[in-house]
Amino acid sequence: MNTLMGLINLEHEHDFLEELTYFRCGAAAPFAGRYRLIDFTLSNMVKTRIEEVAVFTNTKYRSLMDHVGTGADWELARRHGGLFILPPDWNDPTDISRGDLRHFHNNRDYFHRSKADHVLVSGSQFVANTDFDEAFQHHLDTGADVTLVSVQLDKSLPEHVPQLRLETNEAGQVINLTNDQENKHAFTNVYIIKKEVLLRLVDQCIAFHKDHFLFHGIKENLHDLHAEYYQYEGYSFFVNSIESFFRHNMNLLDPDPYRELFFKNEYVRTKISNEPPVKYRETADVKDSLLANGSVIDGDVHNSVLFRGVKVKKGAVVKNSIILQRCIIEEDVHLENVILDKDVRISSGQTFIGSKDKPFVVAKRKQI
Amino acid sequence: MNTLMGLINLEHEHDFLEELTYFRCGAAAPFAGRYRLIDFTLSNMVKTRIEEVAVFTNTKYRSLMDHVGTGADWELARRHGGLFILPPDWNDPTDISRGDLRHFHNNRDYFHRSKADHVLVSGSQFVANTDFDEAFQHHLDTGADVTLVSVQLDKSLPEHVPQLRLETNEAGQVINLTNDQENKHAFTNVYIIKKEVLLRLVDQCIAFHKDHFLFHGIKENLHDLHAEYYQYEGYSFFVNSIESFFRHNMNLLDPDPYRELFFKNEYVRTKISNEPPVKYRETADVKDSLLANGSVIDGDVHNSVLFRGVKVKKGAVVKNSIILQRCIIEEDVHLENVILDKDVRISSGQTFIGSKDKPFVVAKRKQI
Amino acid sequence: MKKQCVGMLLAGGEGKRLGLLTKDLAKPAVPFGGKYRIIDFTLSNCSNSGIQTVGVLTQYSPLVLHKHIGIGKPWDMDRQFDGLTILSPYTAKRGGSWYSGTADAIYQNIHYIDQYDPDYILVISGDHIYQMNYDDLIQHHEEKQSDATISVIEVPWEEASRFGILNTKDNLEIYEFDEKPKEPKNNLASMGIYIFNWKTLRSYLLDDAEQTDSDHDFGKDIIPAMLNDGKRMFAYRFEGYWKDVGTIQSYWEANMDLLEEDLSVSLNNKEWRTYSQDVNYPPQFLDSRAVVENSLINSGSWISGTVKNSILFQCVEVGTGTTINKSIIHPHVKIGKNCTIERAIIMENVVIPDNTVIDGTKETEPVVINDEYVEQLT
Amino acid sequence: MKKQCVGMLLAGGEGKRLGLLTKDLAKPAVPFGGKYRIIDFTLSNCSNSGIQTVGVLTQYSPLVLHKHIGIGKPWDMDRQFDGLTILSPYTAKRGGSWYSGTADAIYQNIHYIDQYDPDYILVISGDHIYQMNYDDLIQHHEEKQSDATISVIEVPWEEASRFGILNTKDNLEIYEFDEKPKEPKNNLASMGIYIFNWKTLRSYLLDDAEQTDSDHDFGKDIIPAMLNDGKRMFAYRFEGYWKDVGTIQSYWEANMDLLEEDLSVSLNNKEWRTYSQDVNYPPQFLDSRAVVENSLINSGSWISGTVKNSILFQCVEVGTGTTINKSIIHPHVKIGKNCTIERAIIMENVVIPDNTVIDGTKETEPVVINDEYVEQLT
Repeated sequence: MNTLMGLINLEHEHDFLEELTYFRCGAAAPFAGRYRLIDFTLSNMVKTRIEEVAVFTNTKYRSLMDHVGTGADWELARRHGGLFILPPDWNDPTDISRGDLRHFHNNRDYFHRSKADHVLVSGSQFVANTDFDEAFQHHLDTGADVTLVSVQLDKSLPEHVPQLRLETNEAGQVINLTNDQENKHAFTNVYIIKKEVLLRLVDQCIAFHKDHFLFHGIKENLHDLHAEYYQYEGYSFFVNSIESFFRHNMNLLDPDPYRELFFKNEYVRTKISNEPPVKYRETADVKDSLLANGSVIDGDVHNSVLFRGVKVKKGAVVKNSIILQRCIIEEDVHLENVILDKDVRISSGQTFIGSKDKPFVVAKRKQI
Repeated sequence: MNTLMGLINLEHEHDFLEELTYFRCGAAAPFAGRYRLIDFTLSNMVKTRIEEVAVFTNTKYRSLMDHVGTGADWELARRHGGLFILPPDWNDPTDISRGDLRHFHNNRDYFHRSKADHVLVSGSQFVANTDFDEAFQHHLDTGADVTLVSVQLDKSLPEHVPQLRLETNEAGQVINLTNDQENKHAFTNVYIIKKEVLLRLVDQCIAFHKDHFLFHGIKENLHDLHAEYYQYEGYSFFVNSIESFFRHNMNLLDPDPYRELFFKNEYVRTKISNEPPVKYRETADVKDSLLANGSVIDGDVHNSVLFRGVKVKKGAVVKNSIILQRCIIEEDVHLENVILDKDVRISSGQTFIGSKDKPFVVAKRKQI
Repeated sequence: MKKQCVGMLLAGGEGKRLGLLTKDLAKPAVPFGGKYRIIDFTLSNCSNSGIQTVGVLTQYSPLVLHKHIGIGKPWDMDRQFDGLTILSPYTAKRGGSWYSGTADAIYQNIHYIDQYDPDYILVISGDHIYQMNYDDLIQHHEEKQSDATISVIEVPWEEASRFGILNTKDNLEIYEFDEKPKEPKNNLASMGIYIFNWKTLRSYLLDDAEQTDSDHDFGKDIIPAMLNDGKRMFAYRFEGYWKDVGTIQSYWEANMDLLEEDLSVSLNNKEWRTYSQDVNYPPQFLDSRAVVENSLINSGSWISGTVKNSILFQCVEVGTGTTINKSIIHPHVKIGKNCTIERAIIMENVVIPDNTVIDGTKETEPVVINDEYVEQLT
Repeated sequence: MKKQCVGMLLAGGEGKRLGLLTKDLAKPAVPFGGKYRIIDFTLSNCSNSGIQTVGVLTQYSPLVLHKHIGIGKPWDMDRQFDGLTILSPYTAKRGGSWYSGTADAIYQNIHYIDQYDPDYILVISGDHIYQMNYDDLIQHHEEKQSDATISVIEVPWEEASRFGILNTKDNLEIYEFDEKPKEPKNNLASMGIYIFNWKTLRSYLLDDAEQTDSDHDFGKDIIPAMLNDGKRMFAYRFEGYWKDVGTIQSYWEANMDLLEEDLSVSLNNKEWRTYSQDVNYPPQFLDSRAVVENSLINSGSWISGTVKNSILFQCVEVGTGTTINKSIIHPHVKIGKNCTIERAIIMENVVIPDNTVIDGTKETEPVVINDEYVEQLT
């Protein structure tokens, strides 16, 4: 059937968020007040009416499993289809596959069971709020083997360096993926591929002991494939470093990016946590900030992002900071350019100041 | 609250079923036509109205995850509570815990989040169809720290050898766990423990670098604990070897054990698979057998257990055998004392004969 | 929440001609095929066709039906905001009444449909046995740019006068609807499966509701009115097994059809599963005296006798020395020793004493056995 | 499927004294507390008390209420066989009618309760704000070996004559029920929360249904009849916050109560969560001109003005220069620039133009603003 199944392949995403990825994979990193990075990709897939999504995980996938649970909050708790977190657990002594090919090899069933004829593959570092209906329609209309989703980079940012670039011919087909930093036509690591082509390339990669499906299965075979691209025009960005993580959280404190990301399309789905509305007390002074539910504010919060259930006590000042869920900022604390991972408690009177380029990061559950 | 939470601890269960546990842990081994071993423990917990169950897995847990899915088929797909398969994935460099203590240490949250004050701990090798209401009531009435569920062994079977025995004093309290084969009062590896006691013993084990909660946390501390027992009287057995696996499957072909295990209490829950009723064709000759839905029978099936979706073609004879799901027995095959793992296809005309003590086992997906 | 297509499943029929079988049971809830209820086939069609927003319109004896459907879990329709919704006749402050016709049933639930703002409405009924991909029907509808598309099946010419016949041009455009024509011009019978553009249908429903002389029926009122206005209406030709189980004889035949090898309705089709409640009964047990041939038997059953050409539901017990032939045995029936059962339908939970003989071979229809029948025997 | 206790939640009230707020909305569906609807408090009580089989009896304007409850996912009651069931008045073949009283509502659903064969029935209503562990009530009921137990709250003596008062012995055994007594002998008011032994209640319901002069009401008919027969009936003393939001004034007060610090109904209580639909709106945005004090604001809101002593639901926009005080702003309201809003309740989706002044400080009750009100303004 001309329908899509989803694959979020995290095998080759390294732990790019320093303290924030000591205990969780990048896809599970919190973002924008109430989300995890994977929520954007997962929500985009659901908006594209994809009903089965597999996640190839590498390590530190426990918080990912906790977060997505049964998939119910993405309407993916299905009896048929649904959401499958697939950790690396295989025991076939005859298995010769390597790298992410081990996932493809050991989860071949997932692809065979589905009635879908096309697969939408994605990582977790490309952030946008969209559906891929138009990209898929382009893929179907052109009869492509694979359609790469791309963006035009209008300025150069550090996080763009590792993103591959698309080299196209006159017919608009993709003939190579390069590292040419001058080329502003960047690949998002999101692509749509015919299921039969995917399975054929997987077999080929395994036969030649390859370990990276994108590089060896797709890039090295572009000469043989009908590869199209679909350029995404909406608001989007990449998060692949602590610096880009900080900057793109802060960007959302501008009204335009906030509206672009959250109000241009259906809401981004995430885990439901039943927090009550934010409580602002008499002494609260909150400006230029994003706040998630469950927070209780007595102090000053300026130019900051507060996740769910944060307490800011009287006299405390939080500036240019990102405070993850359930942190407690006691009285008269002063924080500036700080990232607190979840469940951190800052005892009263203390001051912590980082810089915009090098925010001060505190790992989770610390009491300082 | 005087309620129970559940824990299925598979850390120290070795892969006891030879070919059947090459690719899956023992708890995920198929049993009795449509079940997996874990179904019995899980169903018993649900019958005891336990609403949150954690499973500590070691390796080869993928088929276990596939089988239990969201937990919906056990009514454990909850927004609050539910079923948690907890694979070993931890990354705390400061963690000094070992053995199953790593699970307890890294999943401490699970115990803290629950409102239950008592924990029902179990492995997967004790098979019965019951609830633990009486055992729990005994535990509450006596105010015990820990209550061990036991059985009286009326005959000696090979699978009883590794089962620990209960040494009790005049007051009926458990003072030791021994390996005394003369003692017929055997421990089932099922016990109820106060949550606070469990967490205290966990801390103690970790502090002394211990690696086995039952041996070091409970057995070594019995002198300090108020330990009671509850002797289970209903039909039950242990499956911890290929020989006991084969024998106890076959025992169910006697009407009495079949009725005792399946009709004395509510039905044992398992994964729903929407197979149609068994189709017996004109030439079918089936006697003394258990058949699960989805099977289509043209041949002879005698004294055998057929799992879901098995096809036995014309002229084929299946005797004293256990045929796992979706096997295809082509025409004129002769099988006797054989165990076929799932998705095996036996091509026409072949004969395979094992013995009762040493059944011929074929690993999954083989085509022979 | 925009939806492309919302399904409206008419499940309120009394099924009077099914006699005892529908005495306390809505027709769509009647057990069928050893494991299912009749409505499972339609619900599974929806699920397999990707139609996940379905209103089920019930009215007659809905208790068992409601319990069977529950929140729609087996069909993956247990969703918080769309999924399956049971629509019983609404009681307003000044009272309520049953739906007065198929069109009225949809009319009364316009508010339910409107909340999804669908392009199309699929109208189906819950009392036919068939396997059909409604998505093919929708695609046909879209290709023809039709206002309404009606699924039809070819029937033998000599039987055509028993059906609602659609007279079509070569391109399958419908120009006339003939309800049970004495002299049929065509042999394409309506299957009672419709796709409508919702906007179009909505206005016809509003008009029709105001007609006091209308039966508020799709076949009698809505379709003719649309034809009259020159709307684009096409037939969609369905090829495959389709059976209305309207009488005890046809109910029995349709069950027996499942024992045929070459039937296009296959319960074993992995690509088109038929979903139902599955209650975790243990595997079935055949003892040393069991003889079973050409039969379907469901889980939890215990067979010690001879079963031929029959369909046994879950947890049926058949005693030693008993012979069952050409019969349908509903769930949890216990049949004693040395009985002979021929061409019978035994209803749920009935206990048949030892040495009972039930012979339905001489009746015009198979005999239906309930508790009262058994009491009279003894 | 045996259950210890089945909850029956009466959610059919019109709530006439809530005026505009219940014009097209059942009272239990009225938005409350910045994120919730009134019924969420009772449903969360059930969920937190371990009562997972709940029949919700609806009748007046149930559409929004039904949509809000859905299949009960937020309260973990989305189960195939038990969980939450919406029980609307059933339309039988010869028509149907609304429940004629609280006892009649239960009587009409005896078949629903019977299928679970419960020991106890918990009867509650969906229009009070409180947090209560019904399990404590059941334990009290069991300890007293009671036939019926009624939850009571102490009210000031001078207000006792406005309530249904239970006169009890020292051990809390009830010997008399006084509906709005002129000279109260006691100050324990019934909260309309009952535990009954199902077998006992069932027979009283059957008797009561035959009395043509009965109001079929628990307070007026069932309780007095049971007292009359000398049944063992005890009061259970509830200590904590409990409020009937029956009028616009009390609705407004109960909302404002949530801004108090020491309230025993705490939305932030992790041990007793209040569950509701949560629609994944983004975090709220406060811009550089925002001033917010002593207020509750829900997700998706956008604040550029001043908000004091108020409760704002999801996706409310407050323009620059606007001041809101002592008000309740329902979901998706857009308030323009330079407005002044005092002591008002603004209803869902209303758009307030720039420079609007709404002052409810001089009215006896807070002013309720809907679209028509805004049209008249301009």
